[in-house]
Amino acid sequence: MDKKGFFGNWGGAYIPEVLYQTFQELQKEYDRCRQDPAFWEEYLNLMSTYSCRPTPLTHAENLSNYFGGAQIYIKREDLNHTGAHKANNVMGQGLLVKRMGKKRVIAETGAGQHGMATATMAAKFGLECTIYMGEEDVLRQRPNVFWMEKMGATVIPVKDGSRTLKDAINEAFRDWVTNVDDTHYVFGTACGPAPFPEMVSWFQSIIGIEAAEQIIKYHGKMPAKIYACVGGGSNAMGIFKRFLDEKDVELIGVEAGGHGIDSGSHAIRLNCPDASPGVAQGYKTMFLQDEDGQMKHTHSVAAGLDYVGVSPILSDLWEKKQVRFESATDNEVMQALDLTMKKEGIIPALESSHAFAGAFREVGKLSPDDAIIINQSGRGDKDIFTIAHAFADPSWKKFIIDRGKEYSSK
Amino acid sequence: MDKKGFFGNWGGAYIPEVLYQTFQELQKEYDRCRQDPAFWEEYLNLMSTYSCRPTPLTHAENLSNYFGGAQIYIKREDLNHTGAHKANNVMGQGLLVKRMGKKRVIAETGAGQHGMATATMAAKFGLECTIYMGEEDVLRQRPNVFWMEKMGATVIPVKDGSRTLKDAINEAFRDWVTNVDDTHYVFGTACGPAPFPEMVSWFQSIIGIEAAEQIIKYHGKMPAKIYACVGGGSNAMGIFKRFLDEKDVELIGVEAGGHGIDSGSHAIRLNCPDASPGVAQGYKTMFLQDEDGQMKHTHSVAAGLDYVGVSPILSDLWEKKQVRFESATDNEVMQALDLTMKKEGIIPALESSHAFAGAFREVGKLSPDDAIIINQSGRGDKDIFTIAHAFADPSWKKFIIDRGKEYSSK
Amino acid sequence: MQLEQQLRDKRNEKDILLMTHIVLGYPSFAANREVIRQMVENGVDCIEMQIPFSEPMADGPVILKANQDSLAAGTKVEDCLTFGAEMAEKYDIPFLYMTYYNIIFKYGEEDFFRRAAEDGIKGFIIPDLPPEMGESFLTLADKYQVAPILIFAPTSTTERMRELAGYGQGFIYCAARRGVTGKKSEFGKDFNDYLNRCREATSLLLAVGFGIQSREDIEILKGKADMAVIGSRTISLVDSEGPEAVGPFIAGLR
Amino acid sequence: MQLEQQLRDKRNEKDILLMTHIVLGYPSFAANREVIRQMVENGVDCIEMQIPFSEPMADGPVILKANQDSLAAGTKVEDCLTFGAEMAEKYDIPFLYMTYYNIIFKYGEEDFFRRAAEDGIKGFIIPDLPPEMGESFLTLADKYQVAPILIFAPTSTTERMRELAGYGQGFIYCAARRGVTGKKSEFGKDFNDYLNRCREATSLLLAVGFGIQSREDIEILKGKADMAVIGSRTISLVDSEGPEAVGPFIAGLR
Ligand SMILES: Cc1ncc(COP(=O)(O)O)c(C=O)c1O
Ligand SMILES: Cc1ncc(COP(=O)(O)O)c(C=O)c1O
Repeated sequence: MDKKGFFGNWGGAYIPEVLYQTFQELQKEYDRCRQDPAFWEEYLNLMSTYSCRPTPLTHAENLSNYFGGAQIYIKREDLNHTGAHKANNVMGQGLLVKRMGKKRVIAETGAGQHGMATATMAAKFGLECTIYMGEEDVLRQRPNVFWMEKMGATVIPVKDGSRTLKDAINEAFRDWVTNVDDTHYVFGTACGPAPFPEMVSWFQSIIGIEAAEQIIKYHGKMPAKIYACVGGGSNAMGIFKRFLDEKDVELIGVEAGGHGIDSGSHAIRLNCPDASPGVAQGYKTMFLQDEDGQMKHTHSVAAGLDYVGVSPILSDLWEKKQVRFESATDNEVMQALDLTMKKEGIIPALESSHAFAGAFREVGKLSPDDAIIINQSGRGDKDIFTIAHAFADPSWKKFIIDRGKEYSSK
Repeated sequence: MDKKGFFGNWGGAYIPEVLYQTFQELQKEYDRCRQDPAFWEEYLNLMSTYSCRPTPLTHAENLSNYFGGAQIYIKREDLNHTGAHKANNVMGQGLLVKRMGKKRVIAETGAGQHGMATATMAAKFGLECTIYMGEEDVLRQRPNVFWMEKMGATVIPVKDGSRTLKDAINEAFRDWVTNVDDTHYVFGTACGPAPFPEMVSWFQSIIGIEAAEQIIKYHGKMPAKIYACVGGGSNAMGIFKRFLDEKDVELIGVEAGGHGIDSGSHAIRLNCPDASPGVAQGYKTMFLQDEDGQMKHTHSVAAGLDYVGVSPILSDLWEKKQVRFESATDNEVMQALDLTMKKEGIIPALESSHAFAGAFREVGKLSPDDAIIINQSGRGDKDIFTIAHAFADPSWKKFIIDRGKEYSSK
Repeated sequence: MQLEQQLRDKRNEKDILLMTHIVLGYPSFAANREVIRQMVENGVDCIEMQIPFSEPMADGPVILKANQDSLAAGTKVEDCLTFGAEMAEKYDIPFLYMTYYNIIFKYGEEDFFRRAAEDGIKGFIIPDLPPEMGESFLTLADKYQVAPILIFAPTSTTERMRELAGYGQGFIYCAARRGVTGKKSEFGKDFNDYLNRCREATSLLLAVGFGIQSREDIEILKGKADMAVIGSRTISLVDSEGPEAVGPFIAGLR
Repeated sequence: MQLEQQLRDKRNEKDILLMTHIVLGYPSFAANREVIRQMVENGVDCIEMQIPFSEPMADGPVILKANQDSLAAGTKVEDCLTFGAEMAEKYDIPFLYMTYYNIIFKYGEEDFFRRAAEDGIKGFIIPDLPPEMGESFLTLADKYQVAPILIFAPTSTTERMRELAGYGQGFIYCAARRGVTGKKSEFGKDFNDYLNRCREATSLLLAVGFGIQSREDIEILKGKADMAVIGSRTISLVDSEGPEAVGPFIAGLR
């Protein structure tokens, strides 16, 4: 990151003046933390006692045999407290908030995972908490809303725009500019104004640091390829960062192909004619926008990937060809999820299933002496309403119908 | 355990003759495993790469301050793969099954956690899998059924008797006596015929072994008290075992008080006039039974505690006063759950919340220099249907009604 | 007279004996009474009366349901014992109790033996009580001269059969196959080998049960076993055609 | 004539100037036309025309909705520019564009400046473009003589205000409070201290916006600020009473 918050041509901090001081303070505190080894120690300690770090690296023997190519290893961020990598970032920012003495946190959430993680952190650190969530996502992810509320957070459904993640971000910014003095905005991914992209990636880098040690221990050498799904880009940056300088490790980001790249109904921001450079939500990156610069509607079966922008760091790595980008359609993703459940007894989140789908396409071409790592950013059991729906499971439907009737009749 | 499988007056193996050989082989294999340090190594390795062991011990600072008594530590079995301690037992038995060369596993399940864990293990080990689940529990725990099926297991709703855990166990035994040659019955708790109580406790003892190390590391000395909920008794045995010889550590098992000990609607097997010694489901223990020896109906808000029997090892420890038994009512449990979510951002399973409720009652009387450990046997987000229902959450109800209508109209 | 002797005497007269099974209190004690009358009148040699238990883990769907319905109708152990005494008094064939161990354990083992002996019951079949768990049970069986009927299974090794035979009295109950009561069994080569092994392991009479349903089945058993056991079949028959169908059915079996 | 000079001249004649705000294409360009006519006829001194953007993160509910409805009705940037040119041509007061940076960035920064300059637009207000991010923007503003209007916030330190003032031209837009457009502001002691700090930091004219809604509000600003900005209030007015209500409202403000 340069002094203005750019990564090559991307990034920056396009923020309203009212936030200027707050960003100065945030940047200063963040710089202090980065220079203070005790901070990282405190972070590691928190993550290993409150969450489950280091998370395991699982050798997926059955899948490896099934494809007959490289050895497949799965980095198990699903085993984090609250069920996804989002906890890494949130807990880190929680420590920052404590240092800055703020009393309230706000956050946007798409899949609900980041909202869950933030509500959790707020409960643990005794902070007030408000979560903004697109109305459509509130519907898709009702269970998460229930838990956030139970943990004491206020969840506000956002009814503007496409009623998904980007609108929740706008609304969170509106809150922040209003309550800037006592409030910290816990940005949920490696996007937004600097220093968020770098800071979030820093907290998430724990994933790759662990994975590097683990793959050497189990496999004896660096992996050939690493796959991660890319929504905002935080889990991808988290696992990629440590490997950026490893020449022989190819890094692959998998975006949400939705109904297909030609359908106009997807969330592919890189390698896609529907996307172009833009500035929104406080930063410059590749956005899905029209020729006027208006943001487009996006679609993915995975709420957490259903977003118009992408980490400026990833746009930079894309431009510099340090990371390859692919996409997987909703259908491919459901198939990859199904296979992973049946073969390994592991339920990746729909978001993470994109990384699996991307990897499954290619792994057969590698040698059994090679290894690949798939970053399982979260667990899928949170997605029961979406997954059971997508599989059109009849007994699930009957169960819901019956429950609904029971509630209606009272 | 004596040669006949007894712990004091309790236990044994009251099995049909057709299973005799199988139990001989099981016992032999189990003995071999216990004597083979490589087996435990393999087990630890599996649990640390596929699940998330060692699971953390979390210092619950907010709860500790709230009660103003001992330091509360929470052993985080909820962070296991599949979300509960059940994985420990199941993965261990999976390794045994591999050694015995059987191709099929069956299991009973109440809360669905043991079924989930078994279906998971079967997927991972490439085994055929059938899960027996009381029809009432199928209704209470539909999401678990969905996932078990997705992982390739066949889930059979049991419509006999009280349609809960004990009936699922009977039905699993009926399957086993029929398919004894190629099938292993993965018993889910520290009950059933010998060697199950001891074997399950052995696999679960990993909890207490870790907890002992962790509490010394964080707190500098042994805890004053340890709390665990008691359904069949496996998570309790798991954390207690290591501490049985520590004279200054008091061990407390918390049973399901349901609507109260005088209501006839509970699952209190120890210290309760409704219970007496009996022999059923293959072992001798304290059962909730009538004067004729017929098993009574039980009730708990937590499906996993809703069981007529209890580990014979715990009956023995109860009789010898090495473990104290308490109970918590459904209401107390919901309150403890609520408080834990709000104060710590942690969602214990309804089962585990019994241990919290038991601890909360007493912790204020201890000194802040003391520590207690609560075994959080599982995570509560699986229980969304039960918990949201129990809290009578209006937006949850609306959500379900709307979904139900949507499904009905198609 | 002891159970074994009683049966041996009968066996000397017939090429195969018949044992039948009822679940007490199902569909009612009145029906039980009628069914037993018809059984005895049609030449049944021995009757096992199952005292219902809430957890009949070794029973299949038919008997399981009968257990549950009987209990749901309010059947008590005391009712069963009173009825058992009445039958033993009334008819000249041996009556046995079949039940799960908890019923006896909870009643008080010695009290239960004393009562059964006084009431003229000749033996107990307890499918969930292997001899290893039945030390006091076996001692009391001796003391009260009530035969402990032990069970052989196709999975039992010859060595194990010898061991079981050492504890058993009255006769040996050979389960025709793996599994629970009620399903049809196959009587092929494996079955014959199994019965041969049973025969070699003990000099006690051999009863064969589990899935015996017809005259043909019983025909096959002749010369191989001493007694055929009809279980679920009569319960289903009473369910579908009423108690009066039992007599003709039994009469047609041999 | 440059924006600053134009406004200073007017300021010499009035004790406070009035700037109003409209969202282009909302509820329609026809309505915009009528509203602007009434504004100009009733003495408004400067008008900021907001080019709608899909992500108006600094705007409150009223303007947010106006942005979204305008876009939903099909408003294009080109339509806005054509309309802006028409207004600047027709009326003798200065017109500004208010929008978010992406609109300019995506159009092509230099093309956008050239076009606006040609069309007679006097300045730009871009709430998400702090000077640190606007190097090329500020250079082009100089080149094309379109004033970059910078924003002071109550959270800005005096040092920061000086820095901003160094980049700003035309006037300084002082946000009356934290938060987004549309809500009422308090004009207490803190507000006065804030305006004093603004005054000390720059010799540019000071406009005050955010929550100015009435004659009373404007009365309070007299002597403290040079220009009052009416934003959401007129949009709400048009929504509820139609464009014809704007004239009387403006007329009653001073
Ligand atoms: C499980 C999971 N994976 C991935 C993502 C995508 O975010 P990111 O690209 O920042 O990792 C989300 C977002 O909510 C998520 O919940
Ligand atoms: C989370 C959880 N805790 C506790 C139990 C009770 O079982 P046990 O007493 O064997 O630990 C269950 C049983 O399903 C469970 O799912």
